[in-house]
Amino acid sequence: MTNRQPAYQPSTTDSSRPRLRNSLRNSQRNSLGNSLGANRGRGPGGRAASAAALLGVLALTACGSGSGGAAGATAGEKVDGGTIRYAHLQEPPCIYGGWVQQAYLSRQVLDSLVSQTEDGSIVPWLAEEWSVSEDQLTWTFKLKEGVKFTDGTPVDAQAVSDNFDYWTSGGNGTVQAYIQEYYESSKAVDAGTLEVKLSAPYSPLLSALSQGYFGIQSAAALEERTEQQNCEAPIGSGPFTVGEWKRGESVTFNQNPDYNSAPQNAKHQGPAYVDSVVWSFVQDNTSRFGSLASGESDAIGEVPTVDFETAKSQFQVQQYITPGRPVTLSLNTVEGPFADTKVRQAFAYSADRKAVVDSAFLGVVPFEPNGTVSQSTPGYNTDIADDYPFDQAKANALLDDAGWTQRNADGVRTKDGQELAVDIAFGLNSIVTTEGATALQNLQEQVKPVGFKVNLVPVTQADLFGGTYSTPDSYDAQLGYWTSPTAGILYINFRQNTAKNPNYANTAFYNNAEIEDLILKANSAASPEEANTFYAQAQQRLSDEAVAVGLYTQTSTVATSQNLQDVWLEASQGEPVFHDAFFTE
Amino acid sequence: MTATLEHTAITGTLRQELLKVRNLNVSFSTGRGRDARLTHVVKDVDLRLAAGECLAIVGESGSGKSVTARTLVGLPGANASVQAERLELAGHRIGTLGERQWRRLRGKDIGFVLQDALVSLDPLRPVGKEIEEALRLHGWGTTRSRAARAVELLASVGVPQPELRAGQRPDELSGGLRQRALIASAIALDPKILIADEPTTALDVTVQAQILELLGRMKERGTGIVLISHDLSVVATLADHVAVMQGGAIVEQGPARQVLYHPQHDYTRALLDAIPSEHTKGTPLSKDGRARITATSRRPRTTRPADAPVLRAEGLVKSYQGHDGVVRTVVDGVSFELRAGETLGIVGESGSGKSTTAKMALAMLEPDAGRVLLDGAAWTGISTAARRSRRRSVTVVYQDPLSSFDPRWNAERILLDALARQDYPGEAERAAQVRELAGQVGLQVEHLAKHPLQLSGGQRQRLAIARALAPEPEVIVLDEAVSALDVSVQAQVLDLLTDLQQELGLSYLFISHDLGVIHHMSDRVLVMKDGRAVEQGSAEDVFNHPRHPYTRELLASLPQLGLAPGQRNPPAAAGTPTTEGAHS
Amino acid sequence: MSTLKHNTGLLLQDPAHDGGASAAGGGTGGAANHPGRRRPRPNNLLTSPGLRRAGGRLLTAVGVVWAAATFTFLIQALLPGDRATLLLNQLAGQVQQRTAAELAPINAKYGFDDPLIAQYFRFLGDLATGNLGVSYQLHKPVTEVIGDQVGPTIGLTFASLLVAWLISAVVIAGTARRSRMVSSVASGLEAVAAGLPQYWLGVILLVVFALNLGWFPVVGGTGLDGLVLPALTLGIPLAGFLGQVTRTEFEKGMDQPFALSARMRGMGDIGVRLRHVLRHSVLPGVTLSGWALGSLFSGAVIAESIFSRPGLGKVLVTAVNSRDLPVVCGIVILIAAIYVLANLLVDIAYTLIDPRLKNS
Amino acid sequence: MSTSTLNTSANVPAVAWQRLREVPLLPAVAAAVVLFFVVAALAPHLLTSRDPFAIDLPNALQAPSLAHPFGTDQSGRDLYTRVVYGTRESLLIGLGATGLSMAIAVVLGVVSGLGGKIFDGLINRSLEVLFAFPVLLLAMLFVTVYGPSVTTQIVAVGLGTAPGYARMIRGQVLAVKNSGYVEAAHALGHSRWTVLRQHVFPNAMRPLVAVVTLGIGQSIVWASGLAFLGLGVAPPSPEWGALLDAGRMFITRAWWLEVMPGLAIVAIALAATVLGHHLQKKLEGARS
Repeated sequence: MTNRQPAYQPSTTDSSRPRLRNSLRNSQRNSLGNSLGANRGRGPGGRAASAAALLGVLALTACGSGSGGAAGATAGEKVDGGTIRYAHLQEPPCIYGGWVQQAYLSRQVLDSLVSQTEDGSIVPWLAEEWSVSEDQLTWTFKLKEGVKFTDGTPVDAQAVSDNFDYWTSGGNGTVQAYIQEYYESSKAVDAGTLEVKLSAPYSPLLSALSQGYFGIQSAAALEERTEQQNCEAPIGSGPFTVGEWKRGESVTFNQNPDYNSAPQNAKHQGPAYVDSVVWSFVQDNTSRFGSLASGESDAIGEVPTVDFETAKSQFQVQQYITPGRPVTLSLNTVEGPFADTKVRQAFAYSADRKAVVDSAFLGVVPFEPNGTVSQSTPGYNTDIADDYPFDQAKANALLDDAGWTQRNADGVRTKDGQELAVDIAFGLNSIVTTEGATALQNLQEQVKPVGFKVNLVPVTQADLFGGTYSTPDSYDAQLGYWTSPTAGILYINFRQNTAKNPNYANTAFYNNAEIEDLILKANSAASPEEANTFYAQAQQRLSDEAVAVGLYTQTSTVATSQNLQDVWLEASQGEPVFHDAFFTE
Repeated sequence: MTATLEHTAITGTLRQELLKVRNLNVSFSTGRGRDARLTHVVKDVDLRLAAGECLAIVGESGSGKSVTARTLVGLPGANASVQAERLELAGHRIGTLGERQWRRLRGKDIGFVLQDALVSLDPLRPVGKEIEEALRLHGWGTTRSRAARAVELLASVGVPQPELRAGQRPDELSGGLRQRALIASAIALDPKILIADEPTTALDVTVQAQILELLGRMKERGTGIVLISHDLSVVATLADHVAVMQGGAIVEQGPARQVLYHPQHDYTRALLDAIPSEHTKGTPLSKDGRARITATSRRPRTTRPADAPVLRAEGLVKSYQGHDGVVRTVVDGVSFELRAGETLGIVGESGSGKSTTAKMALAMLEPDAGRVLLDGAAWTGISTAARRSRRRSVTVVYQDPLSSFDPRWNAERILLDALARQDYPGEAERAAQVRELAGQVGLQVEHLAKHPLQLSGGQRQRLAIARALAPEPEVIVLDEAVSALDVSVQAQVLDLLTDLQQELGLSYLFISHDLGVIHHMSDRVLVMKDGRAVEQGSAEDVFNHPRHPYTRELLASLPQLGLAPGQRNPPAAAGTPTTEGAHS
Repeated sequence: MSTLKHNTGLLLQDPAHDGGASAAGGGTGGAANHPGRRRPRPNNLLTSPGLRRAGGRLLTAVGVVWAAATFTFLIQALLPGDRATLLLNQLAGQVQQRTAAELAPINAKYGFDDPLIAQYFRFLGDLATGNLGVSYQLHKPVTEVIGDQVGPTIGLTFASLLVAWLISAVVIAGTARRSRMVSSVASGLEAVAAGLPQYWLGVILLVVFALNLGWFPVVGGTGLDGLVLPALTLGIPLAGFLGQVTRTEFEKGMDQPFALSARMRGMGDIGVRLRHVLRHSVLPGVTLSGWALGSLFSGAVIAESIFSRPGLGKVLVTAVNSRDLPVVCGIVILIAAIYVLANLLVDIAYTLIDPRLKNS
Repeated sequence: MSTSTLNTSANVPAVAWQRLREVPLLPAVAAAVVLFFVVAALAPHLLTSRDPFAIDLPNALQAPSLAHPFGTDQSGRDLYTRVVYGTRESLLIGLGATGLSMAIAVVLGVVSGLGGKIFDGLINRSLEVLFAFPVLLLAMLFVTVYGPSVTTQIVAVGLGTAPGYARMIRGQVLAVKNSGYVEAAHALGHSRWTVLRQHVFPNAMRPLVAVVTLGIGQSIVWASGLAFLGLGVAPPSPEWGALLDAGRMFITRAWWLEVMPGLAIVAIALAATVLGHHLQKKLEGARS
């Protein structure tokens, strides 16, 4: 089928290019919603949108040839049709929803208004062009013409407007977390023109809209069908439609033969090359990789670290490093030994964290020295990497300074009879993977020589999410992460926690007015560069205070067999895209 | 040997020889490696049998009679090695048969009937199916014709309503019927030889008589029967030839009349003499030395008029509600008196309520109606605490002594436990008394250290008696106390009981199904049937002048060795006493 | 000859039974001569004892289910942490405290604010009307959640039981009371099988037979070829257990006179083993099966997780971890019901295998 | 053979050897295995000189060799040492769970067996309910409430396995209560309490020795099953279930991480079973 999609044409309205501003105003509380999903088994939770330029999609292919995707093929004849058997880690309760696992699935059936490219720029998708008013409160989107939902209704401005209303009236909690406080109204100016009114300027709007949570569904379907139907088989205008969902086993996506609305950064326009995708859920790492090795699957997500080397030598592997807060230890700055800055700094010095991580993840997942922002986030402060090298002498000096001068029989430092013992709480198998747990065990051993005694406290999912380990008296350090498209995540994690305006996301319980001020300055900065300067300063201050100790980044990977080409990870959340994929012979 | 040859000479010419065994030896290997041992259990056995005859192999437990019988069908057991000069059965040389050939022979040419049909027929299947199986295994008929044949066979062995019975399982049939069904399955293909291993042992005496009659009819029809039994009186009614086995060898063999009435071998004589009956009353059954019994009581004996009852039961009634909600009256209005120094025998078949009566006499069970008086004072209907101090006056010996001993205790501990503490305050005194008791019942000091399991059946029963004696009782209830014992051991135990009674002035409530034993032991007899005392009186009266028809039936069913008393040596003249003979 | 009366069989402990329990040559000719004051018992199941038994069984079943539900309710209600916080954090994947304003709507929606006793009675009331509630996580009626997933689990459970029985029956019938060598090797294998941790066995089976040898699919799915390894994973350890209890009984059976009787009417050793003794030896195994069914049902989670099978086990673990009370309760009640049902089946199997038990 | 000739000092080893030869091979091996693990539990340092927690990152994931008989794990820790040191917790779980289970079972079983109709009925009903909770399910619910630790594993597995034992003990108590020797003791006029103390308790509890042995192995297997579901003892504890759970992901790359701890579990469970059966046979042999 040939491409019936009209080529993208520049719009004649003003501000045809989006103006990107990574600013978050202090009034914009909760502007960066988080989407970490509950996640048993292998743990990475949801990932929020990235409006960043620094997306780390690394393509790793067989024999190191090419850069993945189509180029990586040892090439063969392209075959039309076929069924892609893809094995995924986790099965969400619904296809569409606010959890990243749902975005993975809904990305296959829903189109969004805009798409984000690997370099962080925003390109047209359902919206051909857009503009924002001078006061940044009114956004106007021009929609592609001739696009239909798979139930036959047109994708017009009214339908998109209805979607906005649906999201903000409780249809999607994560969407609400992103835009609820800014969204005022939307209306169809005409069939092809949508106007969205905000109550305050919100520059990350476009990158937010590029995420799977913001997929546009058929307004008629939303209206007429039951909640359960919309949960299990949402109707969009995407490259696939939901076929059968065998719970606990697989979802079948069938090709949408009339597809004409691929994003501009897609590799082709028109319907998907394959007939269908059988998206199965294989939680066991060994089995998932085994299914690829045995040919039962054509592609798998979340390549197990132990099999990563094998995968790279035999299959096409792509890895995506999520922006936002990396997996990091938040140190309890109000109670226990870590209330003392010197002890926190000593702790950061006392372990060879890179070795700890490289060993636990077999070198697959990058070490992240920065405890507050990950390396793929715009505004990442690269200087911080060298702030706390492995230096036991410094650690010892700092601890002596802090008064932890005695040692008991086990070599643990003491002060006034108190042991230098710290409890690290971590949600094993929910937040932290087995590899992460190994990293913690390595860390535990590494900090022993300087006199730290680390107690690892694995927390069950019920305890964890039930809030048992969320108060200052319940842990000395807590392992967690928070994916987000910008360094604005700092605002969420380090805004002061006051009685009047509590911020329970501040898991270090760290209140510092100066740092908060830096973050606020960044949020209201005029340009991304300016914002990033302030963010960098804030990161430096937080690093100096050793509020959090960085360990590793969250990643998302996909491995495809050699005869399946052009599977790619989209840039907002790292979801695999099968629209362009085809088999070769 | 001479007897055997004579026997051959008479029968060999007249009838078809079905069985020729010469020099049969069977041994079992046990243990492994260096511990491997060879146990020789059948030694140089010669046997012959002609059609229409019955050969009885008689012996006590462990004599090798069952192994001999099983060897004849090629199933001596695991790890057995069989050697014989000659082994011929129904015209087949069976010494060299392979398993397949054996299978063709078994059931077709040789039938085999085991002891208890309740467990010798598959308890989970209808008896008809078992009979059909015998037919099927030898390719007889079709499914339908086999079913019909099974019914015919049941009818032929005297099972009433054979169609109904064929569909019932062994547990749904009475003991007699299922034994008949078992026989039917063994003779389904009309084998030339029927080997019956203790075919009547588990049966009541009236039923036993019927089964023996059935076997007799088969013999008349020309079937050769090998009858294995421990019971000489059973053998007497059926056997033409008798072989007496002891320790794996045949000690005496010959025509039945000769062996039973003119036994040559000491062992045979001892066996015969050991059988309690009317004639043995008042005489010792065994030739063992008398036990050394001295009254060592520390308590003054209750003095009472000579014929005053020690134990008196008045109108005892006991009923049980079964699982199906139906109430069964097990004991119905039984009264009796047990006088000092006498033995009251209670006799009856299984289910007659005699053991329940014994339990009430022991006050282990409260009667629903009626009462028991001990020395004129209430013994039932009082509190457990009130009874406890008088418990020592009435003790008990059970049929199965093993289960009545705590498996963790040795003999000494068992006896110590039974001693009245207040009578023997010191440890040394108690130990001495235990040895005294052991001596009284004929146990050696070294037996005291042993656990019941390590004792022989007779020793166990002696231990049980010693335990019953320990509290210095006035009454001992003996509930089938000798039923499980071999006849020679039974003889010793009965003698011991008699001696003890004489020396210690004990009163016995003696319960048994065995009329001979009851006759031998009892001064007075109570006959029970279906929970009722149908007849009561002196042993003399009851046995010689039975009034109740049931008593007469019982006595008529009893296989009697002494059918022709004159032909048997009177016990008093039973050869010279020797030290040989039965050991427990 | 005494007239025939219905026999109580061996299993009644009838004190009227003369001569003590063991009748080694004593005067016990079975129980045929029991006093005859007894009405013949009809064998119809629908008569009052049968009805009473069925009624009692039903009551027990309801009791078991009620107790299981109550227990589950309590255990879930008493879990540490606040349930509303849990739901919110789970939706967001965060570990933090929540503000009262955030919690209020959740508490209102699920009635977490009501007194526990009120929640309990509401829960029981719903239960009585067959309403198991709606899953907190799946937003779907629990009956539907269970209905979707119960099929593969039941299939796996029964396949495992079947595998276990086949293996143990074949091994037992083939090896019991054979030479010392054979039977000790076989019973050694049984002990090994019984001691095998299921998950460990499963992983090894997966790696060897699916990944390395490629005989079976790595991702099992619900197909028949995907059922083999999971069923073996659960079935082999169970076969070890069954083997251990069955072997003892089988050896006892081989020593029974009826086995000798059968040999003596011309039956071969194999025939005796299969036609007579096996049936006698399965009763304890059948009892074990009733228990095993419940155990397999919950053990299915292990096989499901290793072999990536759909099924209730996975749902259960997820629900327990996320405190999806309605789903947990639903599954617990289902397992309790299956246990009750399994025991009913066991009882029926009992009387089929050993008709003597019908009367006791 | 006369013993006096053998009773010379020169023949003592011969006699000992003779004795030893009489011990059946399988139970002897099983006893040796159990002994090994008991030593490992009580004094692990006797069996290995390494530290079970000491990481050695450059030597991670080494295959079994002379230096590391079981290989090393992803942090370079010696797996053999970890298995040895893990014995204590695993055995503790096995013993604790079985002990707890037995304690509950003995109380319930004895009360049920002796307590008359009402108690018996009540306890039987409650057992019926407990039976409806398979061990794994009960343990799962329990660990979810109280969090994963050695204690919760003990309690969870103990509770889960108790009803089976309780029923067995009840049967045992009833059997002994109705036995000939108890009747005989009553007939001798002993008081109820004396009979209970002298006969019922000791005899009813006698077979438990074997059952306990069997139970320990099974408890360890159950507990490690919980670890598999992520409900086990926390890392870096070398508890066997935890080792298995951690090793699972390496199965294709470092099989020893999964196989070796698994073999340890199988070994102890098997040894316990063999010993249990041996004891059972001996006890039964002593009875009949």
